[in-house]
Amino acid sequence: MTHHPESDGGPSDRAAPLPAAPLLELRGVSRRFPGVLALDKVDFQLRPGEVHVLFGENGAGKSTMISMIAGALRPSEGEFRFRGEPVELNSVHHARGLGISAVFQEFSLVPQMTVEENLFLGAESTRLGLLDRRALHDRADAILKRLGFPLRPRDRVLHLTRAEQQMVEIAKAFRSELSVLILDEPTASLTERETAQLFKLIEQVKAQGVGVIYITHRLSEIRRIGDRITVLRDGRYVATVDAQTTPEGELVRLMTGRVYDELFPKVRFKPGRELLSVERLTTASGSVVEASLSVCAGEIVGLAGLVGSGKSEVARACFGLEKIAEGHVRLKGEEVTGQGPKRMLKRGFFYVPPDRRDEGLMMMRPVRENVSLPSLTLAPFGNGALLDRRGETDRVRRLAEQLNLQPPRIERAVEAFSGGNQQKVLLAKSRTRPVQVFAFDEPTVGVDVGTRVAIYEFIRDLCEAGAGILLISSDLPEVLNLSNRAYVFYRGRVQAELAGDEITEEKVLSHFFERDAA
Amino acid sequence: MAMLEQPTPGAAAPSLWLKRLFVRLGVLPFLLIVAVIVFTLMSDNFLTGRNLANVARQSVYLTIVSLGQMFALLTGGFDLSVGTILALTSVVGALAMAAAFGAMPDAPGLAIAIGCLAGILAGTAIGLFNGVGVAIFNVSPFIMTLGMASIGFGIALFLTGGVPVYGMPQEFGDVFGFGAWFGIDVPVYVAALLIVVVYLLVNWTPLGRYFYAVGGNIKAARLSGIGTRTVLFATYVICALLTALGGMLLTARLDTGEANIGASMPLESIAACVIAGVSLRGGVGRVENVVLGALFINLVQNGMNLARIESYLQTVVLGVLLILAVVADQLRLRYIADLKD
Amino acid sequence: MAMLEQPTPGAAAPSLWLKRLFVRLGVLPFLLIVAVIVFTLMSDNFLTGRNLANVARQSVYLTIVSLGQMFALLTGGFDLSVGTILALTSVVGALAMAAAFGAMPDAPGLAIAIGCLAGILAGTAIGLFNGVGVAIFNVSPFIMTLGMASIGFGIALFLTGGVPVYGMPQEFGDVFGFGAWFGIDVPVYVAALLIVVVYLLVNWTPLGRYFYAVGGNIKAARLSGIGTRTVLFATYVICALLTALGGMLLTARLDTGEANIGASMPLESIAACVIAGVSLRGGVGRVENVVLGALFINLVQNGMNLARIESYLQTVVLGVLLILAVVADQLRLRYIADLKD
Amino acid sequence: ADWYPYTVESWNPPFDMSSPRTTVDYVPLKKADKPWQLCVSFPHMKDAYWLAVDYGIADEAKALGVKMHLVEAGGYTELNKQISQIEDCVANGAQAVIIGAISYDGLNNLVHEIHGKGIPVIDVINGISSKEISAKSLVSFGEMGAKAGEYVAKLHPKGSKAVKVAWFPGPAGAGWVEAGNKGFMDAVKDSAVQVVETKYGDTGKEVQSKLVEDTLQAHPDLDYIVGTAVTAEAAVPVLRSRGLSDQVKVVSYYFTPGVYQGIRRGQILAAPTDSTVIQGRIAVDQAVRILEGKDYIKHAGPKLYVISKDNINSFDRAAALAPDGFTPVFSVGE
Ligand SMILES: Nc1ncnc2c1ncn2[C@@H]1O[C@H](COP(=O)(O)OP(=O)(O)OP(=O)(O)O)[C@@H](O)[C@H]1O
Ligand SMILES: Nc1ncnc2c1ncn2[C@@H]1O[C@H](COP(=O)(O)OP(=O)(O)OP(=O)(O)O)[C@@H](O)[C@H]1O
Ligand SMILES: [Mg+2]
Ligand SMILES: [Mg+2]
Repeated sequence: MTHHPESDGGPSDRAAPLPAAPLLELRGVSRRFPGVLALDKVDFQLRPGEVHVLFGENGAGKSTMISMIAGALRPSEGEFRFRGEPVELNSVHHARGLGISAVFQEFSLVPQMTVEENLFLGAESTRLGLLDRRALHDRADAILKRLGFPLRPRDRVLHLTRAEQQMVEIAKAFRSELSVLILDEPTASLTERETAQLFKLIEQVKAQGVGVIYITHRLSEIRRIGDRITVLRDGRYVATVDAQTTPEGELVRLMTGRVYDELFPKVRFKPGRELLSVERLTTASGSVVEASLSVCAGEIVGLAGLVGSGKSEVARACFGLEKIAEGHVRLKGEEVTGQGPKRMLKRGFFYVPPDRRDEGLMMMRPVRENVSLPSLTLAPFGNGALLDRRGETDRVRRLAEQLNLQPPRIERAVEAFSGGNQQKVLLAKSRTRPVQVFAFDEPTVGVDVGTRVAIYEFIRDLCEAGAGILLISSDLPEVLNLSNRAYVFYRGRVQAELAGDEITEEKVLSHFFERDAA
Repeated sequence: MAMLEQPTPGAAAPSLWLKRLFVRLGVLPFLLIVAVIVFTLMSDNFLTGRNLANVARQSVYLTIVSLGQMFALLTGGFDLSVGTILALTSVVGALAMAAAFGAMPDAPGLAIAIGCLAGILAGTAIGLFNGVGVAIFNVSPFIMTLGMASIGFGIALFLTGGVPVYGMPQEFGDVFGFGAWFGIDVPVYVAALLIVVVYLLVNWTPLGRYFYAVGGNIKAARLSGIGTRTVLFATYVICALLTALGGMLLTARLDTGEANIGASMPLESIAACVIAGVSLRGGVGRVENVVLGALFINLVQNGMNLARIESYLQTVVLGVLLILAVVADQLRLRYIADLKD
Repeated sequence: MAMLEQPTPGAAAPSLWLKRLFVRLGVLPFLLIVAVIVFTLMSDNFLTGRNLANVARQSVYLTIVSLGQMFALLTGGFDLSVGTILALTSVVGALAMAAAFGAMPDAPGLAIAIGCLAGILAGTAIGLFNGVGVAIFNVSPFIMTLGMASIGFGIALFLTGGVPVYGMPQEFGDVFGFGAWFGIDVPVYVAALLIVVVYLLVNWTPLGRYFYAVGGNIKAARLSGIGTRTVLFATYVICALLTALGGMLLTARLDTGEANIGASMPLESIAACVIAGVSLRGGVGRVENVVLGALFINLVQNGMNLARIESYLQTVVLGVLLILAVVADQLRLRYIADLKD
Repeated sequence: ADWYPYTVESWNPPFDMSSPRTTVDYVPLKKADKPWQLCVSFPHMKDAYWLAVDYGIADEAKALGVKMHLVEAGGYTELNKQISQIEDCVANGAQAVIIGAISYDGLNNLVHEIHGKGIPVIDVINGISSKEISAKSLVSFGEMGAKAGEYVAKLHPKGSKAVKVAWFPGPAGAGWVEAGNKGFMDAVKDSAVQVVETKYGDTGKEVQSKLVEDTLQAHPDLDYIVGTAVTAEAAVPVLRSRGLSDQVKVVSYYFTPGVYQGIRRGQILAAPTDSTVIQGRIAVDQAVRILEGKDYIKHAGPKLYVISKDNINSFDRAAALAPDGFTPVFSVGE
């Protein structure tokens, strides 16, 4: 990783108010992973009743830091103080005992278990040593009601979408008496409505004097709920600043050491012939109903909607991942309804899934193999019969540079990279073969600002190079700023189609809920 | 399985209703019924009280071992040493019992107690090693248990020189091997008891859930504050303990300590679990189905013997049935999906 | 394994250098060296060209089967039917060859060709069924291959009644069983050839990658446009084909068709793969290590025989070594991470 | 051609291998009065030895006109399964049970139960320690081992030049193996025979062949390989390939078609036979006699004799081996 000589002042605390004694304090905490110094002598203070945002690039060490606070990781060196007392947080169980509970970036859910079982995993209430099932069920209901999440306690987690799983993970953190609440990118795959709910909850616990550590890459959120921000870079402490007063540009500079003029690049759309056309499509599972949409060359088409609105499913159905009950999918005018991924790729359609762990990457394999996987029969990766290992390595290296993979080690197993960098690997896969139509489902889940810019530019270049792009995102600004046409989904139906200047927050949101009112 | 506990209301067509039942109960009950019908038609002696008692008793040993095996599978492992555990338990138990009996011929009860204790300890010891290897040194369960199987078998041979151990008090076999109350054999009572205990442990205690959690997603389990090493360790100890109990029952049945029993147990017990829907990837499985699985295998073997199916054909048929059972279970998974909407 | 292909330059302390070698080569080469030293000290006859040739040849059969087994493991499955495939290949091959030879005693070459073809087809047929079961009906590989093992064995016994099949042309054994060029046995050449072929297939063809992909993350593989069913199907056919080839070589060695061979092959071949670092969860494993793994197991057995270690003790020692090998490999995984930068 | 009268030994008092023997000509019944239902249980039906027993039993059952059903446990590690199978047989209405036991003591309880039901149990080939056996048709495998041992010992009596022998009894722990082992060891105790190696191993040919190879490596100056029929068969090609066929002689301690072929070709020196087929026949005859309350020999077993190339062409092959092309018969009269 590159080191930046200019230092940004020590732990100068520019946020004056509430001199309350820190609830939690880290002093010179370091954490070394085999080969990496993930966290380097970091100081950190959390006051009761504040939302303290952790901000930093992918791989900066945020998750590592909170994992240690949550007792999931042991520090290599350094001291923890809880309510002034030095503590050894030597297990999650122990941390829980102190009221420290966390929403982990990569979730702590057991797919085969039900929502209810997951909620109380490790803290089951018992009577005479036996599980008190009724109590557990009632408490589960209570929590879900309180949080207002539309989850059925007895569904199995593996049947839930990533968004729904995120809600379970959040509910899990709220189950017990809280003193410190840690949220590691909780909104990564949530939409407006759930996010709003979550923030209400955060306000509540704040009021009860709970200290909240909040990790996000979304600047807008920092404004909405942050009190103070601690910036990390390359595992080092950079600064702690006030959330309300510090301008975004300043934050980004602190985080990256560089200056970005624009988060969202200007895209020069020049819509050409229709590449993808979907006609009255209905999936067998009913997650999409009579949806029609089209994507032309040289444009970015946004898909917005609530969780479960089917915006993913429509793309999945096109790509042959969902069973289609009725309707047509045409690619460059040819009927391709119900064809599988293999044929779709051949025809130049590429779908980038939202959940990199579940559907995207082989976690235990090297970056190189993951990236080249879709195109092993094509140059430069091979000649159809044999592989070209050198060609492969060179091309993957180049893609890694383009997307600024950190650390740039393409032979390392994917699981050893931070979330955002895993996302880059996932995107790189789509650049290994000629593609006319891309469908990006949540392309910037858990990606830092710098990388976001990179990804947006990546998408822009594709578009301006004449590709048609379907951008499915729960992050509304993304859709607003990047697409020249947008469809809003509601209960599996296309609720509205907006173009150009019509694509404004009010208009889109209005279609999000409309029928609720009715 | 989302719907198992809460069937969605609404006009359920009989076929749908059957589907539901199928989904809730799994394929085994149906297969069992079919098997019973078929064999009853093929042999008059099959559906007789004493033959069913027969089957029940014959199933005891595989059932108990399969219950143990289930724990290993739930956590995403195996136990290939169950065969050796049976053998070692049998040999050590018999040696100790015979010795004790020889020392005090007038206290058979005490001798039996000592023998059983010794045997069960010996068997469980193997489980301890397995547990340490898997939980502490994270050796792959396959190799760990395979290695211990080899080691334990060597020891059993050492102790006996390969010849059966006899000299246990007659009462041991009379009670635990062939005893019966109200026409039901003692081993069956023991098995029933163990089944209940395991059922409670798995479904009604936190520890029980932790087996599923560790098998389902060990990282998540750790992040949820579960002592995964402890759970893994417990897994193999419990598996060995159950198997050892089965081993003593078997010894009572054989009336001798044998180093050469149980060779086919590892695969048979895993098979019993898998056709019962226990996933080899961990995290999925139900006690009651495992019992049915073991029962099914024994029932089929018994039925084929009574139907006088010649033994080469029997191996073929058994293979076919194993596969069919799982194919049928695939259908079930489809239906589950259907019933979700 | 990150660094395997691209050692980072820089001043490497000797210990570090050794570590790196350790990481690059894995633990097996070291274990092999140790084993060789120990056994050389224990027996004068061990480190003789004659005996090493002997070991090489004995290893051939397990090596070939392990290569096949590796494919199954890479995709996250098993093949428990390799033993049966050996037996069936041997029996069918021998029967066909004997028949052909009987029909035309003056064309042994043709008889051999026919026999080998028949045997290999029979063996591969089992693989076809496995493939269909696993790929099309997604039956768990464990049950599918276990079931086929049972079925195939029944058939093999049915064909022979367990009696060896005699009457193959002398030349068959003389060439493929005991023939030698330049002091190296023919089976070794065949094995070497197969190793090279498999190495190329796995490391230098798209299909090779697809095995890792399917085992690594089958959903991701599917989204990347890989025909996962085809790959799974290919897996079990290739495994069976390799095993069948091994089976014919073994038949040549034994000079008879035998239904009673290969019983220990399934577990032994999986063990060979696992100590070679192949993951039972799929997606991880390297051809060259598997070869070493098979070699190691045979070398140890041969060494212990030469060192006149008593049979009972041998089982114990083998078990211990298996476990140690894997424990040692755990160390390696730590080092790998260290060497990352 | 009838197989009887056949000279067998009879032990009195019965069921004790050490009691005095008398030689009698065994003559079976011509026909059974009723088509009795016999159940036969084997350890396995995977080799030529048990195939011969099967032949004897099936052929005699046909001759006597009784029903026979045969079950096999699948191997010497399957004692539990054998018990289940016999229970199933009885549940299925067997009127007499003929058992080739997996374990010497492990079936006693079962025998007790069956005996209690008034069903006669005949012990064939392997031996059962229970006193409630109705009849035995067997010779101990110990004596087979002994015969093989004596044969070698006679060639190399005490005082003559010492010879190195490698001994391959079979799978460790199996009853017949341990018996054979004891018999062999005792037989060669005071002679010039020096047993340099005892190698247990499964009777799969590939296993035995490996053991033989390694033993040859360990003892380049080996004189004899003595062991199971499988060992002998496996040794032949190995020795040929190493050009040791003349130096190292092969002896098996029981008799199979492979051994027969080997002896004829001079590749195997000798092997004792226990007239396997006859034991099967006698067992059936005993069963029927007991069921019909006729008097019978409680404990009979053919006289052991060693077959070498001297008598290989003269001896009664049909008494030792199943005819070529005989395939297992699992039931008769159904
Ligand atoms: N298990 C691990 N093994 C090796 N390195 C690791 C491991 N976990 C994290 N790292 C490294 O530690 C550094 C910090 O990772 P961490 O996940 O804390 O970053 P992050 O700030 O959470 O990034 P993101 O915003 O993408 O989640 C990264 O360089 C990462 O590669
Ligand atoms: N693997 C699955 N099993 C069962 N149901 C699923 C699965 N995946 C998606 N669904 C259901 O399909 C519907 C749409 O899924 P999804 O939530 O991805 O839609 P979406 O509009 O893409 O939402 P988002 O993309 O924000 O998660 C949801 O109701 C979800 O519960
Ligand atoms: Mg993170
Ligand atoms: Mg989605």
